[in-house]
Amino acid sequence: DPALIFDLGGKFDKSFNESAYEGAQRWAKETGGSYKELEMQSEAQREQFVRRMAETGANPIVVMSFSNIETLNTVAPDFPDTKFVLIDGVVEQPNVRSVMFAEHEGSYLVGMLAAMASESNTVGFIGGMDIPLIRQFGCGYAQGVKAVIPDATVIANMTGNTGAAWNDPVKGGELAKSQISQGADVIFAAAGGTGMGVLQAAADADILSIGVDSNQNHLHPGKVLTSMLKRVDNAVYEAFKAGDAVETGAVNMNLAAQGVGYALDENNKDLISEDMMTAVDAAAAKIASGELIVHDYYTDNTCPAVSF
Amino acid sequence: MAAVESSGRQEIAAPASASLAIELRGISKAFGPVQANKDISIQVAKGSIHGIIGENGAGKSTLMSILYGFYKADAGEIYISGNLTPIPDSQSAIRAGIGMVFQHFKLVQNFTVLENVILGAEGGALLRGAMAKARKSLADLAREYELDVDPDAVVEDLSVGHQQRVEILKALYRQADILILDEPTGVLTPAEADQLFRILNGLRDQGKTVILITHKLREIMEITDTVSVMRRGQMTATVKTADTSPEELAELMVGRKVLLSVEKAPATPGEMVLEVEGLRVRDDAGVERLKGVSLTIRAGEILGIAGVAGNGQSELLEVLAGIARGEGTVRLNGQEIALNATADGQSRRARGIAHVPEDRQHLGLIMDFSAWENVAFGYHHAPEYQRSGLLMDNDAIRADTVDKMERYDVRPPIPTLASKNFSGGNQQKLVVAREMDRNPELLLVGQPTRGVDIGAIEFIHKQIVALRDAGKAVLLVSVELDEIMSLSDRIAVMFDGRIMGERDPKITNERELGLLMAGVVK
Amino acid sequence: MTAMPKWADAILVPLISLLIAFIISGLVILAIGEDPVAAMKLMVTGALGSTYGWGYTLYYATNFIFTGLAVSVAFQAGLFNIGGEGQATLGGLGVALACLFIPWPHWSLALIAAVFASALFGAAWAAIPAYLQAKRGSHVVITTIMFNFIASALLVYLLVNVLRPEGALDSASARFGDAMRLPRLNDILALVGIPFNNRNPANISLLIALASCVGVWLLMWRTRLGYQLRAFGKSEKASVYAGINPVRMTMYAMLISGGLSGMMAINTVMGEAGRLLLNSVEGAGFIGIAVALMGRSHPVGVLLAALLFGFLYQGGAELALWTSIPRELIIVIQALVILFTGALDDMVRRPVAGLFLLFQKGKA
Amino acid sequence: MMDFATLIQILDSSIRLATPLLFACLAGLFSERAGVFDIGLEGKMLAAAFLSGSVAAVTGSVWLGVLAGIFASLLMAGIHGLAAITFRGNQLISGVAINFLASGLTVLLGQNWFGLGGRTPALTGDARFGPITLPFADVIAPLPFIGPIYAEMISGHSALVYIAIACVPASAWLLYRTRFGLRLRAVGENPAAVDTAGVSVTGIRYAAVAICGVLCGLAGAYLALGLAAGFGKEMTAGRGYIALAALIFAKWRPWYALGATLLFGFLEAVGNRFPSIEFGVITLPAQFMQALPYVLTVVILAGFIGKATPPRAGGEPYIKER
Ligand SMILES: Nc1ncnc2c1ncn2[C@@H]1O[C@H](COP(=O)(O)OP(=O)(O)OP(=O)(O)O)[C@@H](O)[C@H]1O
Ligand SMILES: Nc1ncnc2c1ncn2[C@@H]1O[C@H](COP(=O)(O)OP(=O)(O)OP(=O)(O)O)[C@@H](O)[C@H]1O
Ligand SMILES: [Mg+2]
Ligand SMILES: [Mg+2]
Repeated sequence: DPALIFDLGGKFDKSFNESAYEGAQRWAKETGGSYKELEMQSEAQREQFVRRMAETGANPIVVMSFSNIETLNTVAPDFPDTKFVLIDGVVEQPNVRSVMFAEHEGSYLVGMLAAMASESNTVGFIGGMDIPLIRQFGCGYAQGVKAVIPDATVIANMTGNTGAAWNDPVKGGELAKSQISQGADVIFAAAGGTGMGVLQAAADADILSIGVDSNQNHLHPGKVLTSMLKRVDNAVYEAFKAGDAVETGAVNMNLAAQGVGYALDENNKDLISEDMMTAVDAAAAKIASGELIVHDYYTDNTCPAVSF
Repeated sequence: MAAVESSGRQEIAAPASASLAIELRGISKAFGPVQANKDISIQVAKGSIHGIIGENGAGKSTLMSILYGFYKADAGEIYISGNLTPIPDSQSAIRAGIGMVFQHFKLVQNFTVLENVILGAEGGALLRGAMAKARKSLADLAREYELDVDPDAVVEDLSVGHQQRVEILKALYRQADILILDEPTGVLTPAEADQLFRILNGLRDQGKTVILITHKLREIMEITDTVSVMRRGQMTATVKTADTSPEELAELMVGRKVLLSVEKAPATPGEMVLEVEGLRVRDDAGVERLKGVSLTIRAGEILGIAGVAGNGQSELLEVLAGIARGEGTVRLNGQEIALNATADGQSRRARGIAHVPEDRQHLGLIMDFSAWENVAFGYHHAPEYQRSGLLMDNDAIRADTVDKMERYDVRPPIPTLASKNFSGGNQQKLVVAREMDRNPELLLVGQPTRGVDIGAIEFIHKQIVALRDAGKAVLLVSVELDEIMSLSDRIAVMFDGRIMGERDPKITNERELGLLMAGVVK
Repeated sequence: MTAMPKWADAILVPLISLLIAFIISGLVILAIGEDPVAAMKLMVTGALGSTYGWGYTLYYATNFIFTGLAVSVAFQAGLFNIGGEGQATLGGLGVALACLFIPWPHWSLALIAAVFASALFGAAWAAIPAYLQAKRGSHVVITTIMFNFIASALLVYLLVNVLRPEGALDSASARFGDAMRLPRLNDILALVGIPFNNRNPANISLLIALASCVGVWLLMWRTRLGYQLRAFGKSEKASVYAGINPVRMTMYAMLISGGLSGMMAINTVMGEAGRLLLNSVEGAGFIGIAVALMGRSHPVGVLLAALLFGFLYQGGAELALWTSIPRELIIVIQALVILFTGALDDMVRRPVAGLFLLFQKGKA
Repeated sequence: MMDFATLIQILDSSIRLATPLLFACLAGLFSERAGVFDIGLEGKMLAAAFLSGSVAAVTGSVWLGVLAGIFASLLMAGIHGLAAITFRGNQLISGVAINFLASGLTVLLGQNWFGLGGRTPALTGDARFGPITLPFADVIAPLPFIGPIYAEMISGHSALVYIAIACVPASAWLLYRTRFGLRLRAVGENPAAVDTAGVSVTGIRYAAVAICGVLCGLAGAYLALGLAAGFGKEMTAGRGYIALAALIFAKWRPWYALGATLLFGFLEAVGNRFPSIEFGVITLPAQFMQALPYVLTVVILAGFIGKATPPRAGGEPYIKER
């Protein structure tokens, strides 16, 4: 059986762990197969859980988060016949598939949409914690905004410095209100459970918000402009489907590979006009073809479009 | 009968004579393994003052606390005015007309007098009305019994004497017919004690009943009608006061003959030990407590400081002991002592100053420490208590404790027993043993016999005199004029942070000292 | 002062309390539709049934010993240090700096440096609240809570902006050199010929933790400083009488406490991860409060309570591995254990004492 | 740097952020004034937030939600009372246990009931608190200065905000003007005095702990039903501890509690409003700005507040016979 190991945030983190969970569920429903899953609770369990899972014979084993790069570097060589899939990180081991997502590309697209939907030329970004991954989201978003309106204002907030930063909808709501009072009329939340408060506050104030990771448009129909999709669910689904024959090596789930994108469904179709769609899809095509390059925060730890 | 009903008291016809205010039958009480009261029976006549005496730990407070419903007896019955009256809690005791002033006051320190008085007897859900009513009846009571206290004063700012008045007012406010006082004079000045006795006599004249626990036989003889003696949890005798003598009572109490007066040879003063000049001390609030005190003590001499509590004696002891800071000059054996920031208890001890503090429970001892830990308290740097470098030699301390307990008759002689489990007298002996056993150059001693039974008083007095005879200097602070008069070689009287004058105990008398203590200079 | 023998008070009562806690935990497991007996068995065999399980149990226990001792030292001195979390965070920083920037030739030298650095950094983080308490009367409970938040902000800043290797995704420092790998428990036990599983993070820090237990015991009950600290903790007023300096005692107590908290990082940062991570403390500072209080602030009690919590952590991990019981169940079990052994122990002690009294009367 | 409109917005946010702290702070005040220390405020709030969110989600009624929150918090308070009063246990341990219990149980039960990983379903409509517009808000709004203050800052909060503020004078009145308050304060200072005055120490302490439960229940309900739209795991995010700090800050007095919690709310709102500040060449990083409220708390505490003396009998069980 395949297996899925969630990272510390837990499988219901309203973020990428949950997205992985959805992918696994989809696979289980479609194939009727069963899989094993585990939630890590502490740093010391990383190696423990991956190793124990491998010992049970599970194959392939999907492991969430860059925090496990070191873990797989240690454990994978001990189980050469087991395939590991790492989400959000690169490990150079023969039996590991490393799946990276181009969050900046997807964020660029929703940034464009935000700018086009904004009437005040002021948009907001609320991240969970000031770590590189979240800056990657924010930086792509700001670039997208500036691509449409070069002198737009992007207000960026981070929620906090402790684990609570990902689980504080109250703080999320308050940050959103603060941004709204500064004129923001579209706010992108990349903050796990905290984001729920952002979306809520935006809906209450009758402005637009942008969801993250999975499609969150349905949470407040007509109030969520779109969601920046990071198709972790697809990555998990495909890995499960491929079974122990899953290909190893680095996979870049970028726009071209449809690893990232923006969500469009009946909940937000009235919010996104033809023009907006054309503009965004054109940009998407350019990015996919390599004609347009969105600055990758990881390359030099700087962001041209916004300061955090 | 109607009054009885309204107070909700439970009444069962009883055979006992109706002229008895209280009758206790077969009361027993154990605290874990300690049998504090053993099958105690006692009768107290209405309108009388009944004294109870006994050694420290004899069970006096326990018995009275049972009567007041604070503790529950394991066995026994209580009759009030001849009727069997179960008293499971203090509420029932109050309803039965009993009021009690505890040995350790039960006052809320940061409440006003008024708030303390009405607590539990507010008479309504809102305070405003209750306060106004209480203020009026308090004024009435104050007039009737000469119990003056400012109803708006905060209790922690009051002298102990005044705090006690508050306790008595509390009982009277609840219309107590029976008033229990547990060692009320332990903390009072002679004048305050006289005042208290006038009040008690007044109460008796009004038909109220008073039970008085005290260690002072003089008071027993002076004011009580009957007296009961307790020993080791049992009632050993009840006698009419008129038919007995202090000596007999003392013997009943302790089980041996006790010397009630101090025997000492005339002093032979030697070298100058302590010289104090122009000593000034301010308290935390910036109020000047010592206003230029000068005094001297020679070797082999006891200087007694008389005075009403709160006139600077405590500060004098504290600044000399290094607990408080001050200004002025203090010389010990001719060498000046620092009174500034570097002064502390350690440096004083190193120079041979020992200190038996007034407040043994909060200063002199750590109540949660075992006896042996307290024997090292303040002397934890002493070389004989060290093993090496940083390690203490606990075995040595324990051995020393056993030795001290034996020589100073501390009971029970168990070094590992927590200090809070010793009776007050024995706690005091522990402190005295620790401070006096090192032959200090100068002994500072405050209220050495407060709350201590006569057996222990005799012992402690002997030790102080012995130290003097060994050529050491002693500074004795006490509010007991008796004690000052009988122990001191010279008496200085303090009033309002100043020394009012010095007297020779052989020449002066209580009246003269009393005037000085009141600030009246002839 | 009761008729109960010492052993009953020290062993029987806690055991019964523990039993009640586990029975109620069983009911909770039953309520969410799982088999409590199987779950308990799984926890016990998983945590204590193999040297592998023991390895993890001891690894967690090591953390809790450090933070538990830290809380208890301060507590003995009458100070409630809730800042273990922040002090351990800073301790981790100290370890990381010592290991990253000095090329130690051998782990033993690195370990000595790490012990000093972690204790120093932890103590330094406790020093400000201590100073403010001693000199300004600022309540140490508030200031240490605040310093926990400030510490995590500092750590995020340093890991994201300063210590993170160029291009790394992970908010973590670089790996320490291989020379800084601490010997694992199995390496140590192999020296004396005891076979022990090698796939667990238990390492030489355990010995340092045990030594710290002995050290704290010696300190508190055998040295002058300990004597003064305890006296100060019982009564500040009386200690001034005895010439014990309150300012100094507050500083010493908090510095020692902070240092012990900081030393926890040797286990997690140097012993396990080999680099500084964003959340290497993981609430151990708070568990330390429970451990210290349950252990009655005595090193032996702290050791036992730390082992119990280590057991719960590893047993809980095994539950998560082999059942679908949510991981929060373990938190509930921890809560019940703390509640019954720590706060409701009198509920058990009273009837037990009553039984002993009856028994004695029957004999007499 | 800050114009008037910004200030109003920050103050408006301060009030919202201060409200749960204020409830919890007053809760702690009652408990600790009666001599029962309570570091379990966080757990009680969390339990209340959970059950209020759950019940509101199921019934669709915000007030039923509030009642359920109070009930959950009272249960926790009951455990604390049992441990701290009846069984004379260690009050700190009991508080720690309650925090753990709430943290575990809320997610365990939430997952069991709703299958959303511990979250409750999002609340809509009557299951949430809406803003209340105070009388004449729209009349006064256009006025300069006073208009924004009244219409934007004071008006437009949810009912619980006004209840919280009303709780301040109510608490002060209860503590200082009633028989119950007198006894409660006395129990926290010297329980023996209350006992010998013929009043049950146990009774008063349980009453205080129950009031603490009710107020914590309101705090939790406000988080789940007022500020957020439902419960999310660990959503109290340490506010119980901050409330505890505020309580010490406030020296255990109701009006000071209002000031202290408003200050904490204000500092957080300022941190939210200015995620980073540039001083010419130096830009203070986000982490610094997020830590700023905590740094300022320490500075203010050390600089201006001085020593706070807790109720003298606090933390100690009342034991007559050792
Ligand atoms: N609350 C208590 N718990 C346990 N033991 C107690 C308690 N109160 C008193 N005792 C013990 O009971 C015995 C009787 O104490 P009690 O206070 O009644 O003596 P006392 O005659 O009033 O002494 P003193 O003259 O010192 O006031 C002593 O051994 C004392 O240690
Ligand atoms: N002479 C010393 N040798 C070693 N350590 C010392 C010495 N003096 C102070 N210390 C340090 O301070 C602690 C307390 O020391 P010590 O018992 O000597 O008290 P002290 O220095 O006289 O201070 P205090 O004024 O608190 O009594 C020691 O355990 C040690 O850490
Ligand atoms: Mg007595
Ligand atoms: Mg010294």
